[in-house]
Amino acid sequence: MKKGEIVTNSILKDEYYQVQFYVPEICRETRPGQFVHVKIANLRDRILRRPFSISDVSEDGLLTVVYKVVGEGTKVLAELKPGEVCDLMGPLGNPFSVPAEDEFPVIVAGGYGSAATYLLAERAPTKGVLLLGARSQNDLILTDKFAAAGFDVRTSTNDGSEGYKGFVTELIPQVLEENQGKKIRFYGCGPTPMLLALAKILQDKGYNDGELSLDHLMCCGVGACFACVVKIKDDNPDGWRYARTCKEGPVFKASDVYVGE
Amino acid sequence: MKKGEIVTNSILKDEYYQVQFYVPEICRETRPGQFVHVKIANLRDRILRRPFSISDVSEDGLLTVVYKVVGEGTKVLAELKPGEVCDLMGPLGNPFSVPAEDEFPVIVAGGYGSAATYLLAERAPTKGVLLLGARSQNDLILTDKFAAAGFDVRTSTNDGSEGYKGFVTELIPQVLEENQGKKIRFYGCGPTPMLLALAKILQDKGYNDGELSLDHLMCCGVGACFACVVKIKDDNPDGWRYARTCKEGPVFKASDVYVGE
Amino acid sequence: MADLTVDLGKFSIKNPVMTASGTFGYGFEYKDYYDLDKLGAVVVKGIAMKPSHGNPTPRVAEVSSGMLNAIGLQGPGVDKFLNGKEYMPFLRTTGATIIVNIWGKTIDEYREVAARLEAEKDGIAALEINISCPNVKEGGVAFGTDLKLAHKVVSEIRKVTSIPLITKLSPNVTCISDFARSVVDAGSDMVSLINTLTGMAIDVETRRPKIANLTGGLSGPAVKPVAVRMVYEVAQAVNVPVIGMGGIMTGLDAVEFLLAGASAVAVGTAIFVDPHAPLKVAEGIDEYLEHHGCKSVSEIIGGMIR
Amino acid sequence: MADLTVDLGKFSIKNPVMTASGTFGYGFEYKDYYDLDKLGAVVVKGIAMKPSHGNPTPRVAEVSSGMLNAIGLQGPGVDKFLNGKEYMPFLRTTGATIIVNIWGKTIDEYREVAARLEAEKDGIAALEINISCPNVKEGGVAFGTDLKLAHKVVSEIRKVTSIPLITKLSPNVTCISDFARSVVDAGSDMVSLINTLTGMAIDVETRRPKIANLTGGLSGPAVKPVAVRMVYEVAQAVNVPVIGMGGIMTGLDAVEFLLAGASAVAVGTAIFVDPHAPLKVAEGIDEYLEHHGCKSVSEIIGGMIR
Ligand SMILES: Cc1cc2nc3c(=O)[nH]c(=O)nc-3n(C[C@H](O)[C@H](O)[C@H](O)COP(=O)(O)OP(=O)(O)OC[C@H]3O[C@@H](n4cnc5c(N)ncnc54)[C@H](O)[C@@H]3O)c2cc1C
Ligand SMILES: Cc1cc2nc3c(=O)[nH]c(=O)nc-3n(C[C@H](O)[C@H](O)[C@H](O)COP(=O)(O)OP(=O)(O)OC[C@H]3O[C@@H](n4cnc5c(N)ncnc54)[C@H](O)[C@@H]3O)c2cc1C
Ligand SMILES: Cc1cc2nc3c(=O)[nH]c(=O)nc-3n(C[C@H](O)[C@H](O)[C@H](O)COP(=O)(O)O)c2cc1C
Ligand SMILES: Cc1cc2nc3c(=O)[nH]c(=O)nc-3n(C[C@H](O)[C@H](O)[C@H](O)COP(=O)(O)O)c2cc1C
Ligand code: FES
Ligand code: FES
Repeated sequence: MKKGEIVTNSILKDEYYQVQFYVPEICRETRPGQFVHVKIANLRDRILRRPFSISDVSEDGLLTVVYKVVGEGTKVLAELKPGEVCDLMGPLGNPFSVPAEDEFPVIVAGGYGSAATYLLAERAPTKGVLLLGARSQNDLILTDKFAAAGFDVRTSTNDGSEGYKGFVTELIPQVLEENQGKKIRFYGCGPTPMLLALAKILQDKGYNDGELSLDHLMCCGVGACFACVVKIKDDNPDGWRYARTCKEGPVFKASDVYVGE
Repeated sequence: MKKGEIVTNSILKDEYYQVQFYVPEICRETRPGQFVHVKIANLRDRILRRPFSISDVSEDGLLTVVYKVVGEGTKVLAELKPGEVCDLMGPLGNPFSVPAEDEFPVIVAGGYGSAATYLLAERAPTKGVLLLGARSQNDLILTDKFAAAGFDVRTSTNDGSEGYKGFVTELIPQVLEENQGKKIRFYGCGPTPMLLALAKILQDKGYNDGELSLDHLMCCGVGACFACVVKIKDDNPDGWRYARTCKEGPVFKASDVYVGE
Repeated sequence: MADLTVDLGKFSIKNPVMTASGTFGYGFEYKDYYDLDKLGAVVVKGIAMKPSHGNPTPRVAEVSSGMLNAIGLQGPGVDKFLNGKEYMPFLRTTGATIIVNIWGKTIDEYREVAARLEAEKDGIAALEINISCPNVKEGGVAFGTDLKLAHKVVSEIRKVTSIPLITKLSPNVTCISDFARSVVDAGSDMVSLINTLTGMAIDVETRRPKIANLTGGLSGPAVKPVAVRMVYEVAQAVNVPVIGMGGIMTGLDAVEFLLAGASAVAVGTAIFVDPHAPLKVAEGIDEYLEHHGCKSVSEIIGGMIR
Repeated sequence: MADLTVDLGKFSIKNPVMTASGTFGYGFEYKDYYDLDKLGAVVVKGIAMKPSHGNPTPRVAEVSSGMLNAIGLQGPGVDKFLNGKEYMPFLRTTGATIIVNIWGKTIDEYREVAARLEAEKDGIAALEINISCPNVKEGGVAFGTDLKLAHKVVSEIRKVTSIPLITKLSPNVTCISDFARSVVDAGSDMVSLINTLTGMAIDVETRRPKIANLTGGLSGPAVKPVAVRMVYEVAQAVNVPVIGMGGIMTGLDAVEFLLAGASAVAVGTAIFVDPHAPLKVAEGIDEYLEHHGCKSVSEIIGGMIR
């Protein structure tokens, strides 16, 4: 556990906020796709920690989290002022594998998925494509940051308020066509239904080295409580087992994700 | 209920703090000996209100409470900054009767009892004596304020660190002697054992118009829950009944206080 | 505004939010805060045949997200309740729906107090039989944790009164639905739950119990999950209206109880935090209904989707 | 520093603070946080004969001062537990006192898993029999809420093992002392309590239960008053060591349980807030003892003054 002093905390866009904690120890160890488990200060009668992907880390010890205000905890977090301190556990979880130089990364993200994959994009030696989907324009975040990192950003929204109107996975065929011959490697992070659809596509097309960040309601964050499980393929009679996303994930191989019922 | 914005909140002496709320509506109605029931902002998992005597009110709407940090609630209250807001119910409870011009008030107080009786001293047309007792010097508060209001202040401490060494009630005989011939009226506020001792003295000596502020752990503050009861004389076979200090008190006639087992 | 009226079979109430017995005194204490007829119903503190001192102090202790209490049913007794001006005579003037919570130390006492109220029942909408108060030595919880006694108390009361009966169930049992079925079988027109969970707190400095009575009843948000679960179980088990309570602080808390199958709710501990809580809870329910396009509160009762 | 050693009859532990089953995994998950032998004991998550998927998700929901869980006893099964390197083989290397929590769907399964562990009992200080998990459909809580079944499970296990037995009691009963007496009579060397209180929460937006399993077990500070009360009742009722738990977050919380009669305590939900919680609780007990001039923790066990 590390005490993380808040250095900045402000609106990023609409309901999305960005907070920076000063925690050099965590920053040093962070790999893309990992998360921190945060005990939000001043939470009244709520005792559990909240998990947030590490969106960025800086050399001078600032760890950035991008979060959407959805409930009690994030509401209180959004009210915290610089100087206030939260307790952070991390970096936790299995990271994404940073692509090799000859690999062309295609990141498929939804919701806060862009925050969870930014560090991956930044550290990728070859810059690729970000396919970012959301319900509507308000939920498309960090596109500028990805563009600045050299990624080709394409967006989709369910309501058509920005970019392609439809599901983000529908943008994949064109990317494949444009980048024929390249060693494409897929990464995904977003809502579970989107990731299951993506896993199916990748499994069908044989992109077995693809990596997906799956998560679920968390409690301990370290593998002890079995709250956070998702179905992962297994050779038992059922064909699947529940794997802990906090410890065995959140990043899983696309080929391991169980896409059946 | 009134929203009370904190205007000042700072250490008075040692573990005692003084907070001022801006609540003109309550100030206007307050009579000496009444209290406010405060929902302290930012209390984590504690939901009940805390009762505090109104120590002073000003014409420009400032209500002063003097409090000792004893537990979770008062600890959090001591951390609140000007601009933060608490919810106040009040003024609540039966007030002291302000003495008549020909009455010579003798206030016997212990602990925060001086805070609870200050407004009475201020409004008394004839200034009398304050007998203030405490465990030790650190707990003797507001003596200057009483002196400035024209009261003759005499102190006692259990450990002899200031004033007379012993119980405050032991100072009474001398005051009686010095003020023979005056129409002495007693007022008391402090820990229950002290008040029971005082009640016994007053009942024995026939000071039936004496008034004592008795209190107990409170919950609703308005007479609905029966949490806050003390024994008051009654003509039932037991000789006593439980009376609600928040509603029927906190100020009771000294002659009504049941001093038996 | 949605239609908040709730039909409780024997009578209707104008909105589903009552005060929980013991937390609103006899109504009189809150008369200057708002008109009592704005409430779904006023449920008064427990009334017995005789006046009663109640328990020694301290009677309450604060705990995480709640409180313990062992008031011990201090009260004026039924005669004073019927005649004292701040009790029933006052309540009759308010126009509010009045529910009288009753208790006794023996089955005879329960029956007698019910009979006395039957004789002067003008203005009394229902009796709530408290067989579940954990804080009185004799009677009380013994009736609420013994199936046969629970049945007996209710059927004896049923014999002497035609006033609608609500039986208030104890959560300190292995299977609360058994109790619900039993008291309905004995003639109870409704059930209410939960009363408090028996708990204890110790002052580590003095090493003494924080409640003079040793144990006290836990109420407030801490008990809400247990209360919602029990209301759900009971609503599945019996065909009479269920009045749900336990930790309701907001309109959305109340909605949870309604979705679980309660026809009405009561607000208790929240009143100590904010005397207006029952009215705010009713407003919160209304907002929820509007937001979800419901015309009437009855649309969501038992509406949980499995 | 005071003497924190606690004598549990069949064995001693170096301090009175254990981890509560199901909240500390198999110890392995926390090995990088501190040396496990600093704990009074490590109580592992429930082990059954067969591997088990556990319940569908969502399995947890946060509530006021606590949480609901219905993990449903996901686990590796006893073979993997005995042989998989991150389970018992790892635990044997830590030097910690290890208590293995067990469960089954039938009495046979309980007996079989106990027999398997008996056969490889090296490094196992005790078995904790979970007859009280409210989150598995078959078995589990049925045993914990039925006096005869509770007795039967424990006496069958007693026949096949000499490992000290701790029976973990359910709080979802009318009289927990009856269960304590019954399992002690059946051969249990100790009892532990409380397991979780059955509760429910509903998402008012989706109108669905927040826990896929419908109900879940309530734990955390919200249950502490109920837990302290039950520990007190049980400590009065039986003459074996009582292990108390339910909402312990600090050393002073633990002291309440010790004063109520617990010989040791377990810390559960608090571990999710702070993995170091069990160690901090032990330190807090030590500070309390020093502050009160006690040389040994045994001086305060059952030390509540009435
Ligand atoms: C590995 C991981 C990484 C995440 N990264 C981000 C991120 O970068 N940005 C972001 O905005 N959100 C992220 N989330 C989701 C974030 O944890 C939740 O939005 C947050 O916990 C909601 O807390 P709350 O108190 O506002 O909501 P409430 O609904 O009041 O929370 C109640 C409880 O449910 C849990 N909870 C609620 N929603 C979720 C959820 N979607 N996932 C997990 N737990 C939830 C809370 O932690 C808390 O225990 C991540 C979740 C996981 C598991
Ligand atoms: C009518 C009245 C007037 C008071 N006036 C003052 C005053 O002017 N200055 C002052 O310092 N104190 C006063 N007190 C005492 C004050 O209410 C308590 O010190 C305060 O509630 C402690 O809260 P806490 O959260 O810090 O303590 P905790 O011990 O954490 O509180 C736990 C619970 O116990 C209650 N409680 C604890 N101690 C007392 C107590 N002595 N009296 C009543 N309730 C208590 C709290 O309200 C809370 O519900 C007064 C009490 C009453 C009844
Ligand atoms: C101080 C207090 C006194 C109570 N007195 C009674 C009572 O006299 N009769 C009764 O049936 N219930 C009594 N109760 C129980 C409440 O009516 C209610 O069932 C319980 O508090 C749960 O609701 P809540 O969490 O909203 O308070 C009392 C509760 C409290 C807190
Ligand atoms: C997530 C979770 C999983 C649990 N799993 C088990 C279990 O496998 N076996 C068991 O006997 N108790 C289990 N429990 C109950 C705890 O061991 C403990 O009895 C209960 O949580 C009360 O303690 P606490 O309030 O400190 O958490 C579990 C509790 C939680 C919160
Ligand atoms: S959150 Fe506890 S195992 Fe993942
Ligand atoms: S505090 Fe409720 S009656 Fe006095």
